[in-house]
Amino acid sequence: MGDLLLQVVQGLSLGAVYAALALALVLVHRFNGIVNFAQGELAMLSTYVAWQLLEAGLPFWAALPITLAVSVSAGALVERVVIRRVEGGGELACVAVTVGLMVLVNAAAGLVWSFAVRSFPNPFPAVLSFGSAQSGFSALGVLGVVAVMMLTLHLFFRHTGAGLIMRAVVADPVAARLSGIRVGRVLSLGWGVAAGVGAVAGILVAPLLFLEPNMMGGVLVYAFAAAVLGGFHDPVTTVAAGLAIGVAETLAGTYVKFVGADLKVAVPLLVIVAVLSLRRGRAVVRGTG
Amino acid sequence: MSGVEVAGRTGHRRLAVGQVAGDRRRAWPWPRVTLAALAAAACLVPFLLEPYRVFQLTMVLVHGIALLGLNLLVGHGGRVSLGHGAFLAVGAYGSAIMTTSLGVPYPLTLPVCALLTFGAGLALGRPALRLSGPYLAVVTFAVAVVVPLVIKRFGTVTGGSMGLSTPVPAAPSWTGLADDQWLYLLVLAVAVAAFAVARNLVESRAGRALAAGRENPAAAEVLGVRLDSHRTLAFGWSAMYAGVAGTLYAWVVGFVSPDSFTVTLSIVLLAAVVVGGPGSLLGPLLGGVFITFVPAVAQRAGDAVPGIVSGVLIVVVVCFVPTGLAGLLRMAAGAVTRGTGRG
Amino acid sequence: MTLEIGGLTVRFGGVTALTEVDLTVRPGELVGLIGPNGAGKTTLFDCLTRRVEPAAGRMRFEGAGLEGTAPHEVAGRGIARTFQQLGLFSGLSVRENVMVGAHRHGRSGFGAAAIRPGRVRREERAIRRIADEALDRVGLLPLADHPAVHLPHGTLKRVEIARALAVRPRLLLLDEPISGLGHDEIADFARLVRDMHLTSDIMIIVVEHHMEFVMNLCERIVCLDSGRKIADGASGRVRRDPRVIDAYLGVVPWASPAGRP
Amino acid sequence: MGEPGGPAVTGPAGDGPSRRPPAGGAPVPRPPFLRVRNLRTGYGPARVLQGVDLEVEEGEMVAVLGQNGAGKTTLLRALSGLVRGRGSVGLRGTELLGRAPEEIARRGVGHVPEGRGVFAPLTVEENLRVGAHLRPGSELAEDMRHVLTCFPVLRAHLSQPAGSLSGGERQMLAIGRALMARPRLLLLDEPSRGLAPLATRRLFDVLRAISTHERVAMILVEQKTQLAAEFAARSLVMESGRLVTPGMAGPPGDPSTQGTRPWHGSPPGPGTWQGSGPPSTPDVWQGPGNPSTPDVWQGSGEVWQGPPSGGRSAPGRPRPWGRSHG
Amino acid sequence: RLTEEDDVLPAGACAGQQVTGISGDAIRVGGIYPLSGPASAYGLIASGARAYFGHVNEEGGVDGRKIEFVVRDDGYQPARAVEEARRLVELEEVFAIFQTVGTPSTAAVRDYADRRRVPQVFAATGASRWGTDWEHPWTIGYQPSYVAEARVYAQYLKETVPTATVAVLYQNDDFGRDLRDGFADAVRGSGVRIVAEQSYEVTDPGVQGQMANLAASGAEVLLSVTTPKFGAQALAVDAAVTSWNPLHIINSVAVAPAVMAGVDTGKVREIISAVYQKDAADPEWADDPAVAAYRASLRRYAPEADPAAQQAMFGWTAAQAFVQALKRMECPTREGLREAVRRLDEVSVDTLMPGITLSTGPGDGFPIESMMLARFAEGRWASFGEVVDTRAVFGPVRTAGSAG
Ligand SMILES: Nc1ncnc2c1ncn2[C@@H]1O[C@H](COP(=O)(O)OP(=O)(O)OP(=O)(O)O)[C@@H](O)[C@H]1O
Ligand SMILES: Nc1ncnc2c1ncn2[C@@H]1O[C@H](COP(=O)(O)OP(=O)(O)OP(=O)(O)O)[C@@H](O)[C@H]1O
Ligand SMILES: [Mg+2]
Ligand SMILES: [Mg+2]
Repeated sequence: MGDLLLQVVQGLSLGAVYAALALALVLVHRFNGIVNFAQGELAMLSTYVAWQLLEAGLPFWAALPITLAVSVSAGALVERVVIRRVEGGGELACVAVTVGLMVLVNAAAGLVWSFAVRSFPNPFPAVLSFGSAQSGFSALGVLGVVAVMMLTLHLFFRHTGAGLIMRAVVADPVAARLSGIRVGRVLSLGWGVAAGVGAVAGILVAPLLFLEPNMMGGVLVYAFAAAVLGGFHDPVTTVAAGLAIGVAETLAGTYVKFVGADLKVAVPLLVIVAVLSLRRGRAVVRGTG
Repeated sequence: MSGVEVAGRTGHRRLAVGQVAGDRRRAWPWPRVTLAALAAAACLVPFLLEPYRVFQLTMVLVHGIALLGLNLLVGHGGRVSLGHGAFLAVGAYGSAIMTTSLGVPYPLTLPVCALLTFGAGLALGRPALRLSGPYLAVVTFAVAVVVPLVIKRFGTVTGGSMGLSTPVPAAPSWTGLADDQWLYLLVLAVAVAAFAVARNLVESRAGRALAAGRENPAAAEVLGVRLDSHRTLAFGWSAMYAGVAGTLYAWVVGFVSPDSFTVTLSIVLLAAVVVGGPGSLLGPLLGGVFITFVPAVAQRAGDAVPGIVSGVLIVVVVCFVPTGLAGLLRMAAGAVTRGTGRG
Repeated sequence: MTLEIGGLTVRFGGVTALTEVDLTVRPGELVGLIGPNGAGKTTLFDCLTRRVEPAAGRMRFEGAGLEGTAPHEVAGRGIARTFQQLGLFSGLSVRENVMVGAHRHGRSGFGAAAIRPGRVRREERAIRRIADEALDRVGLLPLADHPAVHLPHGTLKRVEIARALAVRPRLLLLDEPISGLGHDEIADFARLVRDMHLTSDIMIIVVEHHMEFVMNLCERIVCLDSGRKIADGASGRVRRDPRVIDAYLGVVPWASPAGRP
Repeated sequence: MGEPGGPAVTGPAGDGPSRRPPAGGAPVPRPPFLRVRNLRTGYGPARVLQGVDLEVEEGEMVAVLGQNGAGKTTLLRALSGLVRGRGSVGLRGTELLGRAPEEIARRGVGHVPEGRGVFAPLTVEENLRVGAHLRPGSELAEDMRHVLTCFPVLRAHLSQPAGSLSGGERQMLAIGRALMARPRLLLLDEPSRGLAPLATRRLFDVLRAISTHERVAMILVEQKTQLAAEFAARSLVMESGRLVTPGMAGPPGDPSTQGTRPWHGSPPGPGTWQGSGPPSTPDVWQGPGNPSTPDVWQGSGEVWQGPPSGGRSAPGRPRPWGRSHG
Repeated sequence: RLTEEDDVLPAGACAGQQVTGISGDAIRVGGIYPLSGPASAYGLIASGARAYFGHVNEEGGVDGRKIEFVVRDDGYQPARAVEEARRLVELEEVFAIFQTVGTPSTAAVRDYADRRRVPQVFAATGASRWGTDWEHPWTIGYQPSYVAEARVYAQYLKETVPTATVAVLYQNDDFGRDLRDGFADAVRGSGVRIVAEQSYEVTDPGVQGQMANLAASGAEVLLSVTTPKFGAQALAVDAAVTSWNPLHIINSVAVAPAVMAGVDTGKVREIISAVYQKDAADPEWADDPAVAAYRASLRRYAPEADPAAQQAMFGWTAAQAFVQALKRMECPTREGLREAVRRLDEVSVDTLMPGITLSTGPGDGFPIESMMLARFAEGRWASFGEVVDTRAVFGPVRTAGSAG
């Protein structure tokens, strides 16, 4: 029983990290209507910034806000310089440009920081007793941070006019401009905030997975799964899905013998496919466009 | 009478050639001459260049074939697939297993693998194409992630992560060619056929219907286009192209392993379609050049540079030349023609 | 060989867009369909082209029910339409757009197209001929290779009409075909429609808010209001129908010929 | 830059500045509300506008007419910043050119574009709320009520996604959304397109009321020339990339003028719209000074006569349509 | 036909042998490394090797020949490795391919090297197949095979904890399987038992789940067959889970200074690994002239590389071994090199642990087969015990896939 609990706790802490990155994906999708394949790499970049600050001798809680500020502005900058140009250029352009960014950022990080594995300090107390199972990974701390982000976003989407503005921007950027919406700011803000959330995800994940330029590659797959389950829309469902995937993945390795460890990654992906094929509700848009 | 005159009369100002995708206006007045010259050059190349260059060009063609297929789906069908590396893997492994374990002569593996991947494409295409936009990208991405794992999982057949070595086809002695030259000519023949078929498809009723479904599904349907079957078939054909490319890849490289077909490959393929020019016929070839030469050339500048160069190139092309290198070429051709006072 | 619609009812959630609409159109008839905004005209077209599933009622075209027809089979039955908002394929050239319209005149699929035997080539030529004829009819042949984007609105509308003509329909549904057209073009278009109407047995239903156009062109006019048919008859009668005036026209267009030369 | 590029046009409301005393009593005459000087723009190599000059006063409604593809839409797009132009566009003295569309919108320019950009997935009510997002929240309810009285049709569809509206409803929503922002200058691209006659009339009534009571300046592109002529204070014609006053080249309705075929070829008479029937709203349908020329649309006969020839098509230019079907 | 363009010696004892890429004053050597992509951490090997070749050239080269080292990137993709190998051989006309990294790339290049008869020397992979594959004489490995390493651990356990229960965490590829299987073979018949196994994929984000599962077994020993990132994760989990405190054996591939620095090793019972080369980060070798030379050269020729990194040291040491082999060539030809690397006789290299030498011979294709155990304590690895010569203890390695 204790083993099961231990596994669940491990699964939750990993799942929380997936959820955090998934939240960033959801944000970009809601603000800009695109799926950002570079999200993981941007998060990785932010984590390196934090690492660099820590190396320079800053205390963790001082490095964190600086990192966030840098990430948010970097995200906004990327949007302004790159994404802006493909806005409305179709899905292929959007996918391609974020894929290009992914390749670029990964290589650049490798150039600057090399591909050596580095350890990253854990902001939370290392050991927590959790029932009969004891676990580090500060599972609770990670969960707490993710929960706070989720609630903030939830309230933001639900109870501010910003949600409406964002939907308008995604629906038709040109018409939104003509309504006086500063579309550029909304889009930049989306990328900025998403980069910030991604940075938090990176900082949470780095103590667990260790820091290296390819750190987020694996996480991204699971984050996609979580975001898809959340319909790229709702923060609460997304986080729930992320946690569920984390736990399911951990348990599947043990309890589903056929799956085994090799094909474990296939589990969330099968879930994506299943969910997507079940949910095929079409938007009620008439006309021909 | 010239179009310009009409344009003037009806108040139309004409777009410059190459500015939008799908522009079929002729920009180059000497297509036949150019084509003949190109064909001659392509056939002469193996006898003029060093074997390594021949090999590189062979790889360009192999990638070009895969991209032709992906372009059929992405450029013409308007559906984003991040999973075509998986079909490449199926083709390559199919050929490798057939030649090594079953002793099938290598030329036979080509049609068999083509059929195999066509079937796989249809099977995957049916459910996948119901998904819209980014979801399809995510699902195909998932496929690309899973396939190498599946290959490893069935190690008894596939050689697991160690991969499989396959014999490189030797030139028949009557030809008097070196193996490299033979392979090049073989791949060239397949590529030409693939190109011709792709052109035929695109300029056929089915190809137009596919593009129509991309641009405006509702209108296409009203005009009698069966969207589902067209899209599924397009997926099948594009998978088949990838499978053929995979088979040729196994011949040329002589070794297959799961590490050759990671997600990165799928991503690079998609990027190459975009860089080459989605929806054009020349694009895939330019994309093949991009895949093959950018890493090789950019390495000279430094270790991590290839990644940076490819990334920057993708971003720049998408942002500034949405019609890709092929569009750029068309615009240049248009400029040349105008410069020489024709057209 | 007629189009018969009986008791057609369409609901969207709680909204009833069409209520028990009956309509019969005979070959060679040119019917104007009018009605206030939101009356259900486009919805009626959507039903006929199987884009909307009616809640009740039947639709028969040339003796066979339309209900079981899949959306992509509608063109094959000889029905073509244009869209109220432009529905062009903007990534294709003007000619290709129209060639997609002639889609139903071919049979070859991917397999045949790939190897392109003589049969396919002949078919392609036939389709191209049909398309070029249609383009010629609307005077767009010189622009055939231009991409169907960034052309003036009126030109694009003509492309769409050419595309519908390329279907060679027996029932042509035109949804506001002249909106956004200049006056000349309206006249030219009217001539085109009239010509088609006079020279063939094609049934045409035109939705338009341009009263002169409709009244002059169509002998028969049907008026919908809030999903119900409120008038159906000769144009002269319908335009004096008080219900039509009330709901739609506001005033009677040239009700009295007295002041005319 | 000089103005040889085109005739400087001063409309009937050109003396507008005198209506209000200049602020601070300075002797400098107030600049017109909107002043466009030598506006040039195009797409890539294609030059569309080649030096447009235009002045519009507050509360004035100016109609822009012109041939298909003449660049009317482009003019509006340039004014609202959707395409980049050169020259100058001054709104109450501030230069608009070079500003982003959203900034221009925030300066009180509303644009109802040709493509009817409604936010398809949003409901009608949400669309309207987006339109009013710059306005104080306290006035939202009132503005909403106002717009819904202008377009009562929308009331029944408030919670319906805008994408599922009928064409005309969408059109009204687009205009309604622009009104929600209480613009000072309203750019309307064929507002009557797709509207039923009654709705068209109501729309123009509304526009007139807004322009006179709230002193909103309007530039409207119309194909229905006579309608425009009746409501607008002035009508201008877009011709080879410039705006010309039809009166200068020849009086409206005079078919003798060459080269402006859509305008002059159109039946300027309101008789087509308004018979001698119920003279309920003669002011609406009959612009002052517009002689009725009801010969164009013969309501009685079934023969399509078409507009009088000569003015419509310049000699030697084949008409694109219906040539073989005389 | 293939060698028609290659230069061959016309006469003498070595007549007919290939001399492409070697001249009186220079040798061109090519290397293929994953400088980009997922395994790019191994790119550091190239830096180490480059530094050593620079060092050698400075001292006059090998028998008067300067070494030109051409490095190409394969991104850890076998197909690109083949492409780059062809480039090196056909375009750059190198004398030999010194090092390919990783089993897949090495396997992909092997057939080509065989066809072209180009030596593919000291491939950086511990797969046991290189040493037992007599069909491809042109390819040879370098480091102790994974099987050998597994034997060292097995031997240690058999001696110290004869009834140990072992949990194995391994990477699901040839590397992980080779080591795991070697270990299972070596403990067969003894009291040491494997009670739990978990594998992970290189693409997995982390091994937390696997570790939780292994913890459930309560095994006394954890054998972590991992690469640095995952090894570090496993250590971190071990440190954090207080309810399970196994003896933590971490294979040599996973050991990296940055990794060890970040782990709260005080919470892990005991960390053991096997070593065969000197650790530049270890104060024990601070005054060692060999290590000092390494540091100095690295700073000079590959300033971007961290001297403490194992990989750099690995490259340096392997390059040194390569130079030794070059010196031992009887004919200055490709064939001569092939013979030389297959006839190493207790060749010593100064950055290997004292007592460890390179030997090959007929029936022995493994240059290094001895290792030492080391324990991690107080921030450094301290070797202990004797050098274990696995060939002497267990006999020659036999792998299922090999022909010999
Ligand atoms: N999916 C839907 N959900 C709810 N209501 C809908 C839907 N589709 C159409 N409607 C409503 O049905 C009514 C009929 O629409 P329709 O498009 O047929 O009108 P129309 O006669 O073509 O009007 P117009 O002249 O403005 O184009 C409209 O009020 C519209 O809002
Ligand atoms: N995005 C574009 N790219 C290139 N050319 C364009 C673009 N948009 C419009 N044009 C061209 O610019 C010219 C002017 O177009 P515009 O839409 O302004 O005309 P218009 O007067 O509004 O015509 P309409 O009556 O069709 O609305 C046309 O010839 C058109 O082909
Ligand atoms: Mg309608
Ligand atoms: Mg326009």
